[in-house]
Amino acid sequence: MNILSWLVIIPLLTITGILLVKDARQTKIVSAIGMGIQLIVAFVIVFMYISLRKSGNTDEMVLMSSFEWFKSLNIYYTVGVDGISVAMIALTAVVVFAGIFASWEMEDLKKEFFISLILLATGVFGFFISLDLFTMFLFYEVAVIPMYILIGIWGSGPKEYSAMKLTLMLMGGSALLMVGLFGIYFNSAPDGGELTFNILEISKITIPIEAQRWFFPFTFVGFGVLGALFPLHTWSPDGHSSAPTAVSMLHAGVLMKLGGYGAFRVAMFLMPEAASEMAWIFIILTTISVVYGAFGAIVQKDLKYINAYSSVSHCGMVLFAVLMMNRTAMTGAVIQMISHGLMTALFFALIGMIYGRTHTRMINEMGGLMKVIPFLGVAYVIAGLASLGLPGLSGFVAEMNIFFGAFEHPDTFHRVATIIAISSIVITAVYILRVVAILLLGPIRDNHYISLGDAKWYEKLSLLTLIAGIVYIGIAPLGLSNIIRESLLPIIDKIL
Amino acid sequence: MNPESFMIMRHELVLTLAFVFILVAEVFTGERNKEKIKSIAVALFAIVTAAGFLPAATGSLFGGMYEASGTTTLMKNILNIGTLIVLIQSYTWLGRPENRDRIHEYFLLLISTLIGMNFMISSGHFLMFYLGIELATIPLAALAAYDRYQNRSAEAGIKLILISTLSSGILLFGLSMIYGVTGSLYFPEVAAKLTSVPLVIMGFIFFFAGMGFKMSLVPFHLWTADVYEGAPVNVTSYLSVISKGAAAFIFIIILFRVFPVISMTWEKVIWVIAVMTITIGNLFALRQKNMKRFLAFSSIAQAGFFLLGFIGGNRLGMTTVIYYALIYIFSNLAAFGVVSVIAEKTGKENMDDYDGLYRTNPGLSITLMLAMFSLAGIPPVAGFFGKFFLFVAAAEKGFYVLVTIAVLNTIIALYYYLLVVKAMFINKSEAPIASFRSDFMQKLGLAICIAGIVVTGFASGLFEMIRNLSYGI
Amino acid sequence: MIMNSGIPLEFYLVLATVMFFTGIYGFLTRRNLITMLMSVELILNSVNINFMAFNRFLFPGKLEGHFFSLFVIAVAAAEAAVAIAIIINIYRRFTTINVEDVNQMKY
Amino acid sequence: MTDFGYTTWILIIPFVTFLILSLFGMKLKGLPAGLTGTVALGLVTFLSYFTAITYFTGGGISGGSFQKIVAANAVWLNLSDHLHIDMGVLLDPISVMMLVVISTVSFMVHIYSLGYMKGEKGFERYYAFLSLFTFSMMGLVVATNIFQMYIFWELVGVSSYLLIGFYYDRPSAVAASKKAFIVTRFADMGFLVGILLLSFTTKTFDFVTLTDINGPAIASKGGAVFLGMSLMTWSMIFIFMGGAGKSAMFPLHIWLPDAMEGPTPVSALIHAATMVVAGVFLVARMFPVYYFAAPEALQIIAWVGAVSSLFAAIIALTQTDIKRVLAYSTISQIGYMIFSLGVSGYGGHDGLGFMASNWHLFNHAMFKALLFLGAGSVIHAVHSNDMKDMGGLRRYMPVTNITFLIACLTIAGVPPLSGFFSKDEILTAALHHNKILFAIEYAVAGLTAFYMFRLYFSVFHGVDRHYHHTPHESPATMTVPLVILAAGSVFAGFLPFSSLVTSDGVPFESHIEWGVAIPSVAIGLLGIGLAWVMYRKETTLPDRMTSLFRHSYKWAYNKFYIDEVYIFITKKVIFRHISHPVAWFDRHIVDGTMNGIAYVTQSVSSMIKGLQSGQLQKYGYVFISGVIALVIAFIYLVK
Repeated sequence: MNILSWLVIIPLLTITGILLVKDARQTKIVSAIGMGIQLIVAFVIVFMYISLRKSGNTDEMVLMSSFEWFKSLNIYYTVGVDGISVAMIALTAVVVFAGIFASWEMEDLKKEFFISLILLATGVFGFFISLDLFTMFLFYEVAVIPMYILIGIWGSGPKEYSAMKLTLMLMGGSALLMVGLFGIYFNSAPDGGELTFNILEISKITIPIEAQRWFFPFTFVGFGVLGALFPLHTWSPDGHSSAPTAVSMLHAGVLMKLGGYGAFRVAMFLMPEAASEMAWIFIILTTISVVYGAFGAIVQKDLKYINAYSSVSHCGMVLFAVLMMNRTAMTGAVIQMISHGLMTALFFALIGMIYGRTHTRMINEMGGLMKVIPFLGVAYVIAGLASLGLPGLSGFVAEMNIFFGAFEHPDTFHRVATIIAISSIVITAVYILRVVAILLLGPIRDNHYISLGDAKWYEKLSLLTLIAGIVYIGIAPLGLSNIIRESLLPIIDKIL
Repeated sequence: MNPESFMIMRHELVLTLAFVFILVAEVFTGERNKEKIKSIAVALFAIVTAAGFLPAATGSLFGGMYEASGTTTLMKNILNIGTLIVLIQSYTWLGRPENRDRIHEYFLLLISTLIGMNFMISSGHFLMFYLGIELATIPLAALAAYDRYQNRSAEAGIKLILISTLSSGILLFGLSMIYGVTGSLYFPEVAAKLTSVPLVIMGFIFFFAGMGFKMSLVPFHLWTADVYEGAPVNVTSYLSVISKGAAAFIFIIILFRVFPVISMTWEKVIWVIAVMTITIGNLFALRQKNMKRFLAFSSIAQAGFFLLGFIGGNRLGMTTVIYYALIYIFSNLAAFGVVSVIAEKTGKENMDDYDGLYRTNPGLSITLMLAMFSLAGIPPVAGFFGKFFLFVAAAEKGFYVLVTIAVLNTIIALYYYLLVVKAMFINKSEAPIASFRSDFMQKLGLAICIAGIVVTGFASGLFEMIRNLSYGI
Repeated sequence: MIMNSGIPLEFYLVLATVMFFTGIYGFLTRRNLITMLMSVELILNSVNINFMAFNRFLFPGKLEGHFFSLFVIAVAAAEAAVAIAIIINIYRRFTTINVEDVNQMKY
Repeated sequence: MTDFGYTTWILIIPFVTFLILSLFGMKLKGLPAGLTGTVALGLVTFLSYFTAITYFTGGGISGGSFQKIVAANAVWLNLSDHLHIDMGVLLDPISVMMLVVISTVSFMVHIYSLGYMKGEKGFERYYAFLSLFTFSMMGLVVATNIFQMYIFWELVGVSSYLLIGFYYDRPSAVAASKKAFIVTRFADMGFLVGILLLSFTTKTFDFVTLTDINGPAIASKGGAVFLGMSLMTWSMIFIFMGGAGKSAMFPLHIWLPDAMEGPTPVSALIHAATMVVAGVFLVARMFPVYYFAAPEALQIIAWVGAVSSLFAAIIALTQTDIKRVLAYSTISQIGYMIFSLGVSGYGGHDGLGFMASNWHLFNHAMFKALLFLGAGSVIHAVHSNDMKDMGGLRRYMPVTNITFLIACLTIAGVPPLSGFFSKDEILTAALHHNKILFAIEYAVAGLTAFYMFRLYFSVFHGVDRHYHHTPHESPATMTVPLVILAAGSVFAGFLPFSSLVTSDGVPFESHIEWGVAIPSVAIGLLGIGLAWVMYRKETTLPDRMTSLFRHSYKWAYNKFYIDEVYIFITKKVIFRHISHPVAWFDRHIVDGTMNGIAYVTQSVSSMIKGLQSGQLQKYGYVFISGVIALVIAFIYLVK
């Protein structure tokens, strides 16, 4: 069996395992082992990919395998990876692994929780390995729907409202996406021949421009909803604030990346002409996202809201970069996805852990926590610094690629947009430091907090996994960025 | 015409035999053994269903009034499977004391409607079609009124029978116009002589209204909710899947075979009706509290989705209609199965009663959740595949606006399906439905449905098989 | 052809149409379930007239219309039987056969 | 030329130290952690000196001039096909000089802190941050390309943030660190935009290519014209914005006085001697580009420097917090350096300003670090920052007193101390360039002498205050660095700077311009004299002066209300008029629309419920109407 398919099979086996075991403790262990193996497999794939490339393999996609599914519609289960998907897979594996440990102490309905969580992960993995639009879409929805249950059952606050809103908005996005996919499918053979959902095959032809004009917005907005495209981002603050820790981690960490990934792998890649025609509309929207999210974050009081708005801003940056349609910016987009995935997961993990101790997420009810929970505090500062784009941490690498890529466009429109986007790094600094200052620094606000315990081993494991990723990308980005740049080549060739 | 040629109508014959067998068995069963009839009948029907899969002859009988093809056999088999599940699900309910002395009636009425549907599907002439449709409808009214001592059941019965006669009157009036223009009632001849004149269009619309009643399309749907709510749960499930499925089958056959000439017209009619059906069905379903009524409106919306397969007049459309019907049978029967089990044990039918169900009855909750996801079209369960392909079928002919409206409607649909999931999984309840054990037949019924929901989607072979048996205009 | 001097087809059709709409009017306005049933019969009979007239005037060589009418009559009888049975049950349960009172289920 | 590959260790050692201290600092507890840091830094200092000596004594000379030597370089990130970010070590006179400055001051501070920070909670954290800072600062000065510089630029920013906020349970420290980071971050945004514009115009980040006067960058003269200036000029202005932020030039200076909330040795290292001169270093590094391709930008730089130096000097007159006086003095002195670059020419004696600026940077590092460390010693003794709580300390703290006095004399430009020489060269360069600017700087020299001696006399002379316990001289770990730095301040003036650090690498001879020197010494002495009169003894003279200049005093005392302007912009404009509305808009308009859609759907659902009336005849009515409507629609309307 193709190693990529294991990425889907292992989670399913893990779920089966969870169904078979008896108590909560075993559930945890099975989940951890399953996702540990998944992590290993993901990295094996990364190394396989690298060695394949080293050995001179220049195929657009490697490790491909394909078998027929719905023959008459020419639907295949086709998997394959390039550098971008490999990177996303590694990210997902890391975040899921961290997520399992971040929810180590989940109490209510533990089995169900882990099953839903891993099901979500299955969808995400499947999405990233799919080369067939049908299976891609299928996995996309598989990834979205467990969110409802996860937030609804284990969430907090107005969880039912948030869960419903999130699910409906995301599914609304996927509904639009579906129409877009139909448009692509039925225009995938303009010169006769068989219609196909296969991305690689569609990329070889040019979809008629009239069709592109119709279906590019559907596809892009469809994915954009998940990528928190203004003004369709409002599920994000509510959803994230209500979701339990691991779910926020996975959702902001990897699920939102499906939007960005899809936006360029499908919308931009297959319909580049319409994309370049309409890019300006979406550039305006994403620029608004970037700045607006950041400004929105400044005045929030709930930690999760801050981070949710911050995600709007950062994910807006991803789409912004994708729309710039050049290699540098797109490299930045991918790195930004990974970077944001790691750091936002880190943020949400930390917020969950802090909440678990203080039972509040309101920053003005906390203060001086650095003294009592230094490990969490330092991790929070690291996440914050990554978020505001400090060199040496992942966010910087991504942002620089994005800004320089965006600036390659010589016209005023793109440049003004870029400079507006750049201003977000200052605003980001403002809200990050504001939170750090209020939450962690200063005198201890409440005497209850003096006796709080610092991170437990599983929490540390979860956090360190994520921090390791952030620091690795931040310090030695060359390997990652080269993998991505090289994989972007066919995409760029197609787009230009 | 030799005796072997009657084997062409094997499905109907076998059903008739079963019908007679049950009738006779009832006569010869003693008062104390009446209960046994249900076992016999279910077993018998299982055999009938299995027999349906034996290689079947194709051809036509009675000078073309009756036609059997691979397509019709497939449709009949699908209906058989659905009916079998309904019977299995009814098993426990039939054991109730007030039903004891008329168990056989249930089976007889049900099987006769099925015979009617089979004839309807196999008809090659409007007379056969009319007889089939009446045979499929009139006993249903009796079934709807089966709970003699329930006001609601009686009300359901009268509403069904009166609207149904009205609709058949209208349908026939339409047919008479078509007859007036073409001078024939044989499908091929009508198709050949049909022209796009106003009288034909008027006739078609009258005919459409009659079929719209059977499929409960808006605005001919208003009986649906009341009848579904009033009728016994198992009858409702039969009504909502088998009766509706059969109507969809014959409707698509007639559209494709008889009315291709005026396809430009019926595309538009269907476009309008589909939008109305999906939207109105969804809007009503939003506010329902009674599970049966809720499922009624949901099934109205689902009927609208069927129309997406009709509209293109393409082979893919027919394929997906049949495929989706199968999936819909499993999904809806799973939903009704759970509702029936709970109604059986506790007498509760309201959504609020389901609060916190997962904590007490996880199995039922998961089944219902899968059913809801399947109806909503959420992967990886089968409903996703069915809906996706229906949309593909409509998109193939360029009905993108319709598809867009439909997909946006799926969001509303998702909302109310999730309300059920929410009730079971998320809502807390002071007094949840107590934990109970379902009996074997209930479990069996649900298990078949779950297997269907899970497997049908992935089974591409099934889809291909259906496609091979389908045709377009 | 046969009855050139007799009543033309249009007259039959008009009669049928009038009957049809009378039936519908009755169905929509009569409050008594039995009367409603009768109205439906009126509709069905208008259909019969249509079939007969078309057959007789336009396609005299074949008998499809006539046979169809016969079947419609038979089926209508069956329908009426079931309907009346249910109406009787209604009367038992509701002690009325006024259609407006039979509205326990709505919205 | 010599192989300078070993210079990478100058970066690696502090980084490794940082890692060790931050990961295992908890285990090292206290002194061992400090010693680890100090020893490592000793090593770095040794390497730096070794490098400097090798470089200046021949290792860096080729063809009679000092060359730019790329000692190490590796690609760190590919941005596009022609742009790549490298990490490496570039040695040229200014970077080598900076290595010496940084390592010296940093080493002194390391030693000093062993005493000063003894027993503080977070001692190991402190040393970890110091190592991080040293690493970043070293990386900044040896950067081979402007992007590497930007990276380390950000890193010094964060080290500064961490160190200012070292006492993180003090709200004032937290606020100060936040302010410092955000203000410099804002400036860095300009830097980044500048780099973007620059790289777009020149297609390179590399300093060697950029500053090559025959190279493509300068030759292009900078692309399209925008608002009357070339793209290159704009980019250089933006880049200078970054420099101005870090060097606390007006109007981006507001963070520096607040940054004094950090531990005093940190102020000495970061906010006096090294990090804050990064802006000067940046302009010096890009000097050929400024000079040849963006002369307008250089003009702006000169004015910004001059205004800042005057402005800060005036404020310094009125402050009473010892560290704040020093902070404003730092702004003023950096203004000097920046100004000096602004008025410099290029090549040979024309580049006098360039040379003077760097020389002053060097001297300033010594004496300002000395001043801060001395102030730290004082604060350590009296546990207060306020000059009003000090007086007569010369009797208790002889070493501190002497070294502090030397530093004050140096900054006042009294010959033959180092400050005299560099200040003289700056004024000479200014005189040749622009008379108005010269006048300003001349006045500033006098003001400087005055406020420094105001400080000195109030602290070490005058009457004793009521001390909680008798002040005593600091331990040797603190006094030894003072003495060493004092020696540096005294003798640095005798370095042959003009034959080492010049604008084009070619050595030249510089002479003291007596026509400038004598008046400047005179005005310095005048300032000292005034201070003597006013502050040596407790008199009412200062109060009378104050009331005489009541209004201007108030303005200066309140730092010309610049802080208030910033607060207005952040609190009122950004928070109240942008962020709150954005948040409101998001909740109520954008989200409201989404909820509104749901609400409308629900309402429509309720509105049409009457359709399902339960009345059989109504159903029939709808049925028939539907049929008729369809018939009408499709026979008459739709053809």
